[in-house]
Amino acid sequence: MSMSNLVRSGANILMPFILVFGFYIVVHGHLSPGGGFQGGAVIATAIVLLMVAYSCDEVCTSLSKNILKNSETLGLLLFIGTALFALTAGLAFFGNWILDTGPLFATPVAFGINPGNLNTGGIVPVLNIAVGIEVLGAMGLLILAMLGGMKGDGDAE
Amino acid sequence: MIRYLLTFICAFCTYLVLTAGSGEIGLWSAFEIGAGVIIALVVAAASTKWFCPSTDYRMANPLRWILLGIYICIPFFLEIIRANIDVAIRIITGNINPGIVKVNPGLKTGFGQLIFASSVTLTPGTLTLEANEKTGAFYIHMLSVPQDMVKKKTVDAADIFSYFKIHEWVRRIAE
Amino acid sequence: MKNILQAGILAVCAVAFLVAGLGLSFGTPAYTDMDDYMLLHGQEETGSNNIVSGVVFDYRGFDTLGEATVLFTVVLGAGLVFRRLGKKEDEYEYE
Amino acid sequence: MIDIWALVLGLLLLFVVGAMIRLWLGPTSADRAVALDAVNTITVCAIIVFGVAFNETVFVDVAIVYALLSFVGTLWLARYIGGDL
Amino acid sequence: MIELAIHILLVTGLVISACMVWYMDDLISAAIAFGAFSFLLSLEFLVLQAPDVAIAEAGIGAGLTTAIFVIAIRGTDKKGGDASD
Amino acid sequence: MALDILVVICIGIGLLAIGLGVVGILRFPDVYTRLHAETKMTTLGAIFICLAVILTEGGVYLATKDVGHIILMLHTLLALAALGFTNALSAHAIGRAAYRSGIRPELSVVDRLKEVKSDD
Repeated sequence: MSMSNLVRSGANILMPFILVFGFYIVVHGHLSPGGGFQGGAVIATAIVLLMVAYSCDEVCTSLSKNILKNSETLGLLLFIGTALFALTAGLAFFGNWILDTGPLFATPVAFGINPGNLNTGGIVPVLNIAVGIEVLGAMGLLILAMLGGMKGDGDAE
Repeated sequence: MIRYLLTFICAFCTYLVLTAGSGEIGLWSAFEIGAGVIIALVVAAASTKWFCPSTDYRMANPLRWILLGIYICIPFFLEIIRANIDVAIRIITGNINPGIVKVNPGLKTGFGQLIFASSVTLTPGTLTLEANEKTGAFYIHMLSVPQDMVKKKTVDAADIFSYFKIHEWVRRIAE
Repeated sequence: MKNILQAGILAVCAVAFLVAGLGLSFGTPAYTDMDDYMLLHGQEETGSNNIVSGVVFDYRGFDTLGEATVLFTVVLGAGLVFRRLGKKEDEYEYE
Repeated sequence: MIDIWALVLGLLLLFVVGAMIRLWLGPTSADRAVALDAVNTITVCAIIVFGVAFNETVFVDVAIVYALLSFVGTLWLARYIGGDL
Repeated sequence: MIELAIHILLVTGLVISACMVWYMDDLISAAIAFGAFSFLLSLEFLVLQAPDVAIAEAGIGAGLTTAIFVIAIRGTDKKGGDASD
Repeated sequence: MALDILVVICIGIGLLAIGLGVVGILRFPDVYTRLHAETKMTTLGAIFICLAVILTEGGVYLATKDVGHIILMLHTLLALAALGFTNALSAHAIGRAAYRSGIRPELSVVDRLKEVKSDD
């Protein structure tokens, strides 16, 4: 037993927009307020929206738990890997090794108050994306684990 | 395949609206467009199963979206204003006569039922309480039930709106 | 009677808090050397327009690494706690 | 112009405090959920007004986040109140 | 003057909702009051010119915290609660 | 000048609607009637306040030709669309949940939903 079909249709329509908005916050983390943690939480809320509109089993059949687990692991690995790679460039741990060097995320930043260019920032956007992926997996798994545990507990219904 | 393409287009347009005014290509810079394409691909891969659950491409027709815009701007907005004046008078005077009635507008698709329920909730003194998916019947809580509606088993959908035939508009948009 | 007493204590606390809060001036920290440095040089050194993001991910990268590890540990712990309730005994989710 | 928006913001916050009375009084949980819904709609309005008063697009982004995400919280509450969680 | 009034109203709402979280006997009502607290806290962060923290509070407080609280309340209430009968 | 008057009128209507909504949720007797007041009145108030914001930003854009104001307008429109869409659905969800939890509309003159439930 779950929500009515109107709520289901609404959740279906709303879900990609919440996802796009979360990715927008993550990718623009170095230009506008927001960042990895906030955007990841917004994306995780899209998954939580599916869990409230459908039952837990319906979500689990189509959205595998392995995807969330792998995304969490991948985010943390990307985070540490980016930080460690600075050592090979002769910088300190967490040194900004992409700044002003390559084609991606490496345009010199314009000083002063300006709306900004997406292609700046060095490792800051990369770390943003890594943290975003990690938080998305972590929050989704947390609520999925709590829902699953509660469902097994209440066998009486 | 077409389902993924539709979700991709919706996500990409939303991203473009969010990042307007960032560069020279139209209003966008090249990197914004590239990031938008990647993000829209990810979103399409993740949410096509819910955004386009069936192979029913009725809503992909842009004419229906233009009709939806016209519907929101003219009949829906006027009904909202009239309903709010009505509810405001009832708040001030406290003269209410509530009840739950049954309406069957005969809408079959989920999107049509969604638009009709939202319209009913936001317009004239009514609130959708329950919807039956198979028969398309709505159970509506009315702030003030007229005398002739108390007797009828199923109320005609044209009676609960005042100026426009909302269910006809919704049928034209969604079915 | 007890409820009225509780509500009275609440009201007194709220009034006291408000009266104390009226004297404060928000947004003027006492020592500003560190944030002056970050506001002046942060955009140049980290390359990000959002200074908060630059501080969190560049100046204070270690802190963020710790936060990410804490979140990972939290999910690990929650999974371990709730695993036995919902799943069969032979099915291990988090290892 | 900023004075007008500040006045509007003050009135909206007054309404929030008014809706909070129902949050305190409400006899059932459903009444409190209704009051919470009113509070979040008024808060979204206040954030938009605040963004216009300081001419910051970013504040309006916070309003979009709220408008989209408070729906999820309300749905959880409704699912608990309806007793089918 | 009007900014002072805004601050006072916001802090009043925060204090009222925080007291409500402590005061309510019903757990779901306390969760609802915490939702209102979260909304007002985000608005307070915006007034203090910290949109980063405001977005974080919005993203966490609007959807996820309510979900976790509701699931926890429902999960610890083994008898089914008074809401389902 | 005419634009300023229009903006003030829109703000006035919006504030009046939201204030009446708050009075309504304080004054009406049960959950369903309170839902009526809350949903309709606050949504109309939000619509008119957003309209005032859009008119203001449009006027500033025509005066200064700065694209940032157009962006603020677009974001306000998105927020308004999200608000209207989610308000109607959450009102429906709360009402349905309240009916299922056993709160009956006491004052009602007719209740077709109860007849359906008794048939099942």
